[in-house]
Amino acid sequence: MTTRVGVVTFPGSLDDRDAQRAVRLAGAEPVALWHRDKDLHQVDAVVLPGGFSYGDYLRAGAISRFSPVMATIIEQARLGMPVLGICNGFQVLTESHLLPGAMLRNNHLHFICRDQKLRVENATTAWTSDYQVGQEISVPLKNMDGRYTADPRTIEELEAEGRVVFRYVDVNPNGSINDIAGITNAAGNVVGLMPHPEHAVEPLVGTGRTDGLPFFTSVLKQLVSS
Amino acid sequence: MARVVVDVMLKPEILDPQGQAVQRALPRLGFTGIADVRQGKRFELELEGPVDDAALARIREAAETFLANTVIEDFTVRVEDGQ
Amino acid sequence: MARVVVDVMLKPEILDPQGQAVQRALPRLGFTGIADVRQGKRFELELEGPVDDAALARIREAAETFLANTVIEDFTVRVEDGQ
Amino acid sequence: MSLDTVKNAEQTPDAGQPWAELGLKADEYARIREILGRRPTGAELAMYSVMWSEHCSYKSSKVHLKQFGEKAPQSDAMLVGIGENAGVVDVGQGYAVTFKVESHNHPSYIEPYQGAATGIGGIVRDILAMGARPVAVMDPLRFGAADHPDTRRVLPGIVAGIGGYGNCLGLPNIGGEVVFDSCYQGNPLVNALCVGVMKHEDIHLAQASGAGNKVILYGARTGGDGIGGVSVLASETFDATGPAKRPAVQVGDPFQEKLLIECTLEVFREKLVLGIQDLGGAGLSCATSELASAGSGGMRIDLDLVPLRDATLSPEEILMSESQERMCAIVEPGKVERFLEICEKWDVIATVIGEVTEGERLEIFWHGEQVVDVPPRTVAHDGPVYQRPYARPSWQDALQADAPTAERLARPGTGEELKQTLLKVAGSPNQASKAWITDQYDRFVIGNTVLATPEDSGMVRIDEETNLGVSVATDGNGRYAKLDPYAGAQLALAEAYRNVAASGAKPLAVSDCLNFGSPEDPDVMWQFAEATRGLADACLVLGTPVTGGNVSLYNQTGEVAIHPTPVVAVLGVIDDVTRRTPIGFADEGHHLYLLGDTADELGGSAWSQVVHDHLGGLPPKVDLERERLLAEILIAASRDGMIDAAHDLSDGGLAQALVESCLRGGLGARVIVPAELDPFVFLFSESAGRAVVAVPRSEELRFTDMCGARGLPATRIGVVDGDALEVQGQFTVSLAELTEAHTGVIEALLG
Ligand SMILES: Nc1ncnc2c1ncn2[C@@H]1O[C@H](COP(=O)(O)OP(=O)(O)O)[C@@H](O)[C@H]1O
Ligand SMILES: [Mg+2]
Repeated sequence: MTTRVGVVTFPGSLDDRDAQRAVRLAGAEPVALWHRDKDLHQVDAVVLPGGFSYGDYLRAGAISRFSPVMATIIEQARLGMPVLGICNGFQVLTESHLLPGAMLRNNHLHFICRDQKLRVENATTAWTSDYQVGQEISVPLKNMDGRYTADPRTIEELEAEGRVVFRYVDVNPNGSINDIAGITNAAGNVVGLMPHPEHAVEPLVGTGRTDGLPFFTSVLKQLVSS
Repeated sequence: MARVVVDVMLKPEILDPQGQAVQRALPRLGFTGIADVRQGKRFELELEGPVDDAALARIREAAETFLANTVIEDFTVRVEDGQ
Repeated sequence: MARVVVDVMLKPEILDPQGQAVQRALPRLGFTGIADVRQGKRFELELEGPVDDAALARIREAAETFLANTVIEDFTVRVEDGQ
Repeated sequence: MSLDTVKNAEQTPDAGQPWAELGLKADEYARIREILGRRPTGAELAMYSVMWSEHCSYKSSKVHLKQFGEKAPQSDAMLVGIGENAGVVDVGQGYAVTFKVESHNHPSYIEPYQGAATGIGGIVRDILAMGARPVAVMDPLRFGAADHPDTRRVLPGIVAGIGGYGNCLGLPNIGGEVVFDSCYQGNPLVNALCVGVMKHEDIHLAQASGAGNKVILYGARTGGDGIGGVSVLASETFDATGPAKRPAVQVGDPFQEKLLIECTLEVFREKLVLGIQDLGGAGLSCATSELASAGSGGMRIDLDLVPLRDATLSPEEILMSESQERMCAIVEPGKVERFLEICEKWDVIATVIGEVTEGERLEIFWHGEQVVDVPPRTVAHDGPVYQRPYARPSWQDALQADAPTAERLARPGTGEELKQTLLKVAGSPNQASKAWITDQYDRFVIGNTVLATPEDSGMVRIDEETNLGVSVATDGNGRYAKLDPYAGAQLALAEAYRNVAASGAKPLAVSDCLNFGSPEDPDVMWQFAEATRGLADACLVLGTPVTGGNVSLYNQTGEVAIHPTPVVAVLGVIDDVTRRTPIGFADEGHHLYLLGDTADELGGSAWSQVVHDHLGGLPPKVDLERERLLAEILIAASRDGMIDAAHDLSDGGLAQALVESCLRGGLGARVIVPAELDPFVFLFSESAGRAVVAVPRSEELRFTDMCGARGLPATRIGVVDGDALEVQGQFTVSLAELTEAHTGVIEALLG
């Protein structure tokens, strides 16, 4: 049986088709999920894609967080279903409190699109087991509100529990606390990050690297073995 | 130190996509009875000196030329009391 | 119709790059004597019904759960007078 | 004020009307009365005035633009030609591509962010209206002097607006231009290009036919945006001193546009649409009159049904409103319900506002009374046509005589001087890296971007299975065009054509945006006539038809016009994008070849501007047959894997090309000046029809044989090597020094 990975489309999602392509290239079956539909259609895992859901109006992710599909995803995530939030998806995850903290406007106040180097800090999550701790990867980054922040206690907790999954290397592109690029929940099934691994899955397009593919193969392995 | 607040709102005839998005979302979240929402900016300025007429005039000028884009926005300047 | 204003500002301990950018620009434009600038959001809500305690309580809830992200932001709700 | 109905107009023939304020001339107003056999109603006057404005009617440019049709080269690729929202080109495998470049100059000066943002929004709807999915955007930009205080206001706003809108739509920005020149001080140019892809059978046209079919307006509500904007903004010189006529600014809502795109593509997929038109300049006036005019029957519209954002709008204002993010579709009655359902799914407001009628009139009603009753063609297509007088400017000879010869402008003589010149040019705002700007644009979204900034062309994959792709480049050099508008337009085309070919794609078609001063000035009109003639002649030789474009006139402050600035976009096709050629030198040991001939051609050059602030002489010679041969060689070499990198030579000459290719690939080069050339001319001449390529040693023989057999000069000038650019016997400059000079320049000025 093939593994089914759902990719949610909110109004204004942009990288949903890219996420579907990445899922397919990793060998799983991408399933399109619609924001108004509570039903997850028997998917084994969910990707919340990048983009500007609801135009990022109010705050990035603030409006989509209340969509019907999110109610089910929040429920399932608490029960252990792997959920990956990329960029806007990460913002949705913090807004829905599946992940702690919040995202602020980049400290330079501009949208930034660049090839970003990251260090893998945690290779035990559902989405990172195909990486090695300490491994450096490069994936595209593109956002306006990517500066991760949280209160000092939360940061301490994240650091102490090894829940910072990725850190920016060489350049901190937005002023994120502790160079944090991505984090996980305590159970390790929910991961959010600002850079876009789904844009680094083919040698031809984007930055011409495939450093992002292990995200999608990781979850596949985890689901097959569980 | 004294605080002056500059509120900047889109002119009424100008489209406010953000306010509209909020307005459309509210009923979905169960908040009804809200006929219109406009979203603007609020600047809190802490002055070094006293908030006298001269200071307010300068802030009004800053609002006019810089904080607000008067092609599409209106602004109001007021001294925050009780802070 | 009655208007309720919700002001949303970043918590004081959170770095506010927008406010800082404004603050840095002001002296360049000749506006001195401003020690600090914070930039936030202002929402103007037009209510269909009267602004009674129940309505205000609902708006406070909407602000708490939706208009502000209380992880990073504080808000105040007030009835706009004289409109 | 009471409603000015058709009946009222008949009964009060002598009522005074503000035709002059609306930008109409006395004879134009008389002509409207003649067409209608009575005075127009207020609503009719609004429609005619806006549709007969320069912006919508092309009244000054029409007679010259005709050449693009008359001289159009024979091309099997053209599926839809000039006249529709955008031209459509066959790129094989059943795919069709549509692309167009348009201007949003004046609005962007008044309100940089919103002006530029809505410029992107408008061109994207044009492409969408053809039936295509928009897949990429580009933004050719011109600003005043880089160090002028107003550039600090205008540039960041424009860039943020283009990024803010395009990023939110999810369209990769794959290229564009940034040019600084004080001639654009009060008239920045914001041109925007969009490319869309569809299958042949998906092509849609703007026409309304079949009596009883419904007219559906969908998208944003109509507000008071930009009322009079088209006629006031585009028809008259912008007066920098007074905001007297400053109209309401159009504000964009990219989120709404994203929904509009998805919703429109879905109604196309279900074949629910007979005809479609986007609402851009002139809003409903334009959409209804153009749809009706291109169709078979008439049209009846009930304006009361138009969803409004501002309930106080008058019928005239509703007709003229330029509220963004709206479209108008013609739908059979039986399909209306499904159409509305899909709109609801995407949270898009959709309303039936009228229907196609048997008659031949466009009839519009308000509160049950008829306010418009016109033959639609007279509004949409029978606008005035001017034969504006033109004459070669009296100063043209003196300008051309002022050539940048070695006697008149000091040239670098020593190696050290050459090195300093190279660093100065590479670090000048026009030649410096544009990363600070382009990094504010998403170039990755959709996941099909094969090449983007700072490559020679933007390239996107359009089929994931077959790797079919398209490539687009835009170019325009106002300095060349000022020296010789005929040659300048041809050089713009040649450069864009060369850029597309350098990346490995075969150039197929052209779109252009002609940015000029006031057509009422015979000097400017001559520039316009020469540029169009040059472009049409060159398209004929290169076999690339003009498929559409845009004219922007009145780009001047007072008496002073901008440089004539024809911006030319070339679209090419590549069968297999894995064969693309990037600009970067990425492999040590590859030999560098200079293709083409180098002469002492420095008129209008980057060097003359940067070092001497000089503009005079003649631009580089145009040799279109050579351009064609060069392109053929570049395409063949890419297809057969003979070259690993290619960069066309343009502003800044070989020196600049080497700097860019070294920095892009992260490797240096050792270069030898050919014996017959002066080192300065070798490095800085801007002779056209040239490119530098990196050839793997294993391919060298095959490559030089091919060039030899086809008669293209190919001179071995060096090798990719090390971490410095060395011009033997002259100077060595490290990549670190080059990076230092070439990057950070724009942010230092504006950041
Ligand atoms: N405004 C812009 N938006 C996007 N890309 C741009 C913009 N300006 C320049 N670029 C890109 O930067 C690169 C260098 O530009 P330019 O030197 O004008 O190229 P060329 O000389 O090959 O025409 C090109 O890839 C171009 O597409
Ligand atoms: Mg080029």
